[in-house]
Amino acid sequence: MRGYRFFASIALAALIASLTYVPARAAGAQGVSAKAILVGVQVSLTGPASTVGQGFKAGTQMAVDEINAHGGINGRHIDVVYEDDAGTAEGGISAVRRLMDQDKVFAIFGGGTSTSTASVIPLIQQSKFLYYDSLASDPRVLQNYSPYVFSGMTVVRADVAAYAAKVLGQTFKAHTVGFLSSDEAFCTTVLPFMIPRLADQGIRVVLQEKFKSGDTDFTAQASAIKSANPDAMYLCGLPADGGRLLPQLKRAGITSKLLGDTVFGDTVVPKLAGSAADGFYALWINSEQFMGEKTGPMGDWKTRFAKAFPNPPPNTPNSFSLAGYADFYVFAEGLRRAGPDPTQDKMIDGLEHVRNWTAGKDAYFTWAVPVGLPRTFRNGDHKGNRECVLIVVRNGDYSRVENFGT
Amino acid sequence: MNLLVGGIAIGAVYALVAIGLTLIFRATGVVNFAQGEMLMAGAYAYVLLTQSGAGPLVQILGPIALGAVIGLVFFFVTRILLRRAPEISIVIGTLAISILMQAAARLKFTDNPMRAVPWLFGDRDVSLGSGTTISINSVTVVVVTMIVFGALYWTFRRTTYGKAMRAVAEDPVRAAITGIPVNRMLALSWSLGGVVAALAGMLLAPITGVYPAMGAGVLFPAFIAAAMGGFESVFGALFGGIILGVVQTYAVVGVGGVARDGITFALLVAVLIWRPQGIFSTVTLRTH
Amino acid sequence: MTKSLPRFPCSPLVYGTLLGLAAIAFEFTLPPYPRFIFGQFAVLVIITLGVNLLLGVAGLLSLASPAFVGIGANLSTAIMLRAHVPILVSIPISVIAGWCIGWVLGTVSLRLAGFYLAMVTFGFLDVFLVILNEGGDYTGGGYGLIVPISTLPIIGNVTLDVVIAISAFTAGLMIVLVGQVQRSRIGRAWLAIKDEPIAAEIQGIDVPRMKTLAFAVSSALATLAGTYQALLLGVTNPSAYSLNVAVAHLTYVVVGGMTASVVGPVVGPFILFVMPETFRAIGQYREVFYGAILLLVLIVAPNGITGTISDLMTRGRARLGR
Amino acid sequence: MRDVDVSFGGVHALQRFTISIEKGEIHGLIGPNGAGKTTAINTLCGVVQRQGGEIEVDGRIVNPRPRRLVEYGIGRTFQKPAIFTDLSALENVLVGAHAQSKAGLINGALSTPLALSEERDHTARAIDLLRAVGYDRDPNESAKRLAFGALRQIEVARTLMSEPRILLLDEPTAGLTGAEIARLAAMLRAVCDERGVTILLVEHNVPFVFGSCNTVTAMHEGSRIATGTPAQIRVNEAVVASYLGPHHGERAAPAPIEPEVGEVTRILEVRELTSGYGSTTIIRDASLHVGTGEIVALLGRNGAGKTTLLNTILGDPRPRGGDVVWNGRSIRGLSMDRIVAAGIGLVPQQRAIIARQSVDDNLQLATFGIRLSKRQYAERVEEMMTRFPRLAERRTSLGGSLSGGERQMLAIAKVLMRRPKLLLLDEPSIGLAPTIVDELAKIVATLRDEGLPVMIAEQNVTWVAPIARRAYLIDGGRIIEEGPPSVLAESEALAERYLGSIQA
Repeated sequence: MRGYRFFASIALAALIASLTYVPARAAGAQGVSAKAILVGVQVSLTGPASTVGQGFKAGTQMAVDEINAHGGINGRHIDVVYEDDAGTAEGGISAVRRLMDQDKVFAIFGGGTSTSTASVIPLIQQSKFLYYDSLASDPRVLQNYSPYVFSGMTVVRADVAAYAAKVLGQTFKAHTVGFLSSDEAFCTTVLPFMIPRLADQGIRVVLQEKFKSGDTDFTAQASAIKSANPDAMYLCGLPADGGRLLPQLKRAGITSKLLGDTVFGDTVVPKLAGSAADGFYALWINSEQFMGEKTGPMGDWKTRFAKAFPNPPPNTPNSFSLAGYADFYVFAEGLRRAGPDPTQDKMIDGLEHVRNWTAGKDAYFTWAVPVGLPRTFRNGDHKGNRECVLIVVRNGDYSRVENFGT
Repeated sequence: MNLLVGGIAIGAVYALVAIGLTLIFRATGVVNFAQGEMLMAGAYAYVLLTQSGAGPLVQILGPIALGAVIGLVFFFVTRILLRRAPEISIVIGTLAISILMQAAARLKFTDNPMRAVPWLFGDRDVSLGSGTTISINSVTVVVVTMIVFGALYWTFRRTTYGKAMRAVAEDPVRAAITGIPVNRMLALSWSLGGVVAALAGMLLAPITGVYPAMGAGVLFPAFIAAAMGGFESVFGALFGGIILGVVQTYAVVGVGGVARDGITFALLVAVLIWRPQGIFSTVTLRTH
Repeated sequence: MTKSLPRFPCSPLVYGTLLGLAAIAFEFTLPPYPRFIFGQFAVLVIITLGVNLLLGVAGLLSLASPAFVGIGANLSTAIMLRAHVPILVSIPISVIAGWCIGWVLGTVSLRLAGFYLAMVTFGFLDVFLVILNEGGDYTGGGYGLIVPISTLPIIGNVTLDVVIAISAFTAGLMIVLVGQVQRSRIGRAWLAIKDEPIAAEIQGIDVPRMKTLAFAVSSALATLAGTYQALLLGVTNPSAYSLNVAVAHLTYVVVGGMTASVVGPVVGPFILFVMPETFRAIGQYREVFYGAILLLVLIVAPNGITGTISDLMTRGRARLGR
Repeated sequence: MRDVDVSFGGVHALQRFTISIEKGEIHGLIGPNGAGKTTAINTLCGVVQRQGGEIEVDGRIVNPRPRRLVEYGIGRTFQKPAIFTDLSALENVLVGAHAQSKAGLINGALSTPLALSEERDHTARAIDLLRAVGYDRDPNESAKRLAFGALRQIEVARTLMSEPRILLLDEPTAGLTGAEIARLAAMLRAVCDERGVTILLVEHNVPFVFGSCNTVTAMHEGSRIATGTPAQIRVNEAVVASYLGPHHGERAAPAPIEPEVGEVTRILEVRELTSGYGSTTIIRDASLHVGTGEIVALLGRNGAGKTTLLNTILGDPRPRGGDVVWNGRSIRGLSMDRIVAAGIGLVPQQRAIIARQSVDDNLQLATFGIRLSKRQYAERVEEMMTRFPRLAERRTSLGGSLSGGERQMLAIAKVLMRRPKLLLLDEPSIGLAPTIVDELAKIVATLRDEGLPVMIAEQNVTWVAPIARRAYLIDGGRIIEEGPPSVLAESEALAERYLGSIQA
């Protein structure tokens, strides 16, 4: 019977092969050789989040090349392997398993989206494998604490909520606030944290409107906001949503002050919304200065980036390149502190002694451009960055709001 | 008030895509799952032309020409290459092309939406009295959709080519016996569908921005609008699109933004089960 | 191209278990990462068997297969989390639920044909994804649920290798059982409905009941695969059940060959999932690779790989005048 | 069936149709094309809804639904054999036993003893049946590429598998060769005698019906005109008239319009043409020609291949062998619209006009691709209106709303709009009242006098014979006789061809 002869032959081959299998012995700390350390990077190179991944990879590679150009760490050269997770859950898990089991990297430097990062955390905790997440702001990354998981540039939802509440209360001096957020997970998780913080300041939430990410028509939500007429609005969604939302709100004649989530802190919003974005506030966590600025460290960084990548991938450098660059230095600092023959535990201990640290301002990585916000890790608290920067759109792009009491 | 206009505007875009679907289905019997990607191609052509500073006429005619060419490519694939394949394989063929087009666009332009300036009039708004303003683009969308519908209605009623296409749609064998070159008519139907899709792309671009998955989002509501016309009547597709746009907008107010898809699906099942041959079409459903 | 029912020395259950055990043996020859890929491949084979049964055998085009995978994954995980029961309880419940929902969706298929059915199932998937995102803590909001570590009576707690073994065993068993069904009286009835519905009805085949049965079986298989996928991935994120996944399932069936043989549903996922996974160079161009190979197969070999092979063999045999 | 009425949108397919079939007999049902034979079978099976009358099986009044036919013990075959191409021959037949077997999903999957035993004896029975119907190939061979004859055998075997008490056959001899027909007749006789199955045989091949049936019913235009033994029906006046045309023989033919034409130059020549559909060959080595200014008749009973021959000339289906020469140039393989543009106009049996557009639109579409000035176009339309006055009144109404006669006129007008150099008519007289048929004859004759050669494929001999200059007789896809129409029409050979020889 043709069908079964096909499978019988496979079964036979399998039985013979299984007798010859000898598991390979892992030699010394995985991923460490005499002259090099292999670091794995999980990143979303394909799928809807490809811009995030491409930008992050460029920034990370820039930092790696700079470190290797200056003699690497503790005499070892840094090798990097990138595994694409396509921005999905199963993609993330496959990428992480490939890094751990096949590429046999020393540790993982994570640049996936919220979806692909949150889904690998249970696997990381089970495998007790060092995972330094730079971008994903999902609460479940650090929810049940594990010594193996660190969170770099990104500010967790609770801190974003606290920060936003402070801006709404003290800067905008609003008494009534409205929410307009998409169905994305990172939006639905920030509101529950923010409402108590607003209540502490005696601010009433008068409106909670929702929309589906990718919607094109907000006339309904705009009219609801107009009738509720809150003093200020907190907006959350993907950058593209922001670009579509702002013109329609402006057209509906909404006068309340608008504050956007950290994800809205992206050049796409002013570019897409055009003049309607003027006066729109958002939170920025990627670096001291906003990307748009030409002077200071940001200016140097951009020229270096241009030199390093004559023809960069489309839409880069972007905010995710900054994150990749700054956080890889923090990761490298952890590696350096792990000493001449590094193990994951030594690196964890090293990272947990990093206090208020920014590459370029420290003693060792003097050549780095100090663009990142300072990172601090402690045993039991692996949230590297709590600070946000308030930015506002002035004639076409964001810029930092200077005199703002943190 | 502007709720209604907003609803009509987005409904008009659904209608345009639905008209494209109907044009192609009734002549060729193929449901084009890649109609959204045709729309996306038209939108990208429009944005690139506006950015490259081409004259206003080229900005409009360029995407339309591209739409016509893409329509012919689809005709070539489904009619010549997939000649022997059963109907299901042709439907899956259009799905395959839609993946290819989306993936290619993502590689070239990534997913960051590009900004598109509305036709000719730029970003100005129009006040409708009582203080509410709507974007000039919404007006253009509705006006252009009406013009397209009028033009199609006139061609199919008056011109010989229009009548010939209707004859092929009714029965390719009878049309052939009458002396009508069937393949040329099918190619014309496909490229006309491409043109309408490109037009819809140009009109949707300023509303949503231009990104690879922009077409897919509009495809499902357009299916429903076309189903209301039984995939036979262009008028049914137009009217179906407008109704859907308005109902969705008010549903969002009533029930909340996210229920939009649930409602759209409920409408689809209602239409298909209750009147498979569509509410407006007089002809019984072409048996598959 | 199907043969008459082969004379079995023993019940197909024995054959199925044999093939399943062989699959497990094969699993342990693989280093960790390829073993994980093999696990995912086994899950995909079960799904493709179901989709091929619906599309290749009963001739019904549905885009709802990922929804049932999602139902399997989320329901079994939710039951385990809520009722603290091991997988031996949660998986059967989910599969029965999948069967019933499949039956209901099947009744819709009675009134619709061809692409209309594809559109309604497309809508069903859309609504399922909305429910998943809005499910609050029943479905873990936008992220899905984290699958708890479950235990089995003899084997102890269910590690990754155990899950892969179970998936591989079930895949082997299902290949045989589905193959049997497709060659049995029920299978012939489905093929009859696909080719000449009126003639089939006149032979006394209850066409509506057969169609809903095809939907139910296909959905149950997808749901079962969903429960395994949840255990395999450890999380039930909605991104694993999107429309692209539905198109991927169709691609496996079309490339494998829409015939009643069981070789197609194994060959399809192997070429389209395992091969791209092994040579990573594709990376960015994975989606383009999918679209291109699907279109190529549709044009060059309309009835897929197994279909073309069996055609070549019959033509060859005819020429030999056997 | 008693007083059954069936109508489709104005067309009365069956009018108070009554037929009673005795147990254990082979009952033939004959009648010219369009008499409603197939509709009768479809109504009996519930595939078509009837508007009146009742159906009684074994004394029980029933309202048959296709799915419950098996309960009444009724099985049927189709005009085009309905074969499940994904299954092998044996499996096709096994499907016939679906209603009798019970092995469900679980039994099937696990091949339980119940399933296996059922399969074993069904398979045995199926193989016997295949042998009985004369199927001699490998039963496990896929049914996809088998010849027409084999498909017919499989279908009959499958129907017999469900052990019906009544077997309905819908034109089983269509597409079969002489030898296959003989074997079919023997098999039917055996099935009826040995297995006691009552058979209703609907068939065009009248000689075959007379040869193998106990009683025969003849019907015409939806109602029964005669029932009796084959011998009685063979000579029954009404039956012969329904086939050969009203008052055959002694009808005073209008003055034979015999134009004195010099040597005829051949405008269309068909040389050893072979053609067919799918795996079956219908036309075998047919040769004929049409000269300028002459009317040629192509006579033959239904199913003899007339329509296939005309369609092959038009290019759909493509000819497989031989050649079609138009004005000395081969047009074999050209696409249909190119052949139409070359000047060959066909008025097909039905499907001639665009139903959902007006008469004017139909005429306009007919001139597609021809450069005509406004004046020339208006001239031609006027010409059609004078030639077909009935159309003039209905210019704006939709094609679908026209009567049978008006549709035929419009169809011919459409072809004439293109100024064809040859007019082909495919059984134009079907469903037309005799007065209109005469009008049609006059129109065709005037066209011929204006120099337009016409070939008429027709079963109804009487109106064609007087105006045709030459005639061919086609049977079984072959041209078997050629000569002056009057000689052919009178000769017994023609009646014999149609109705078979008169048994002693």
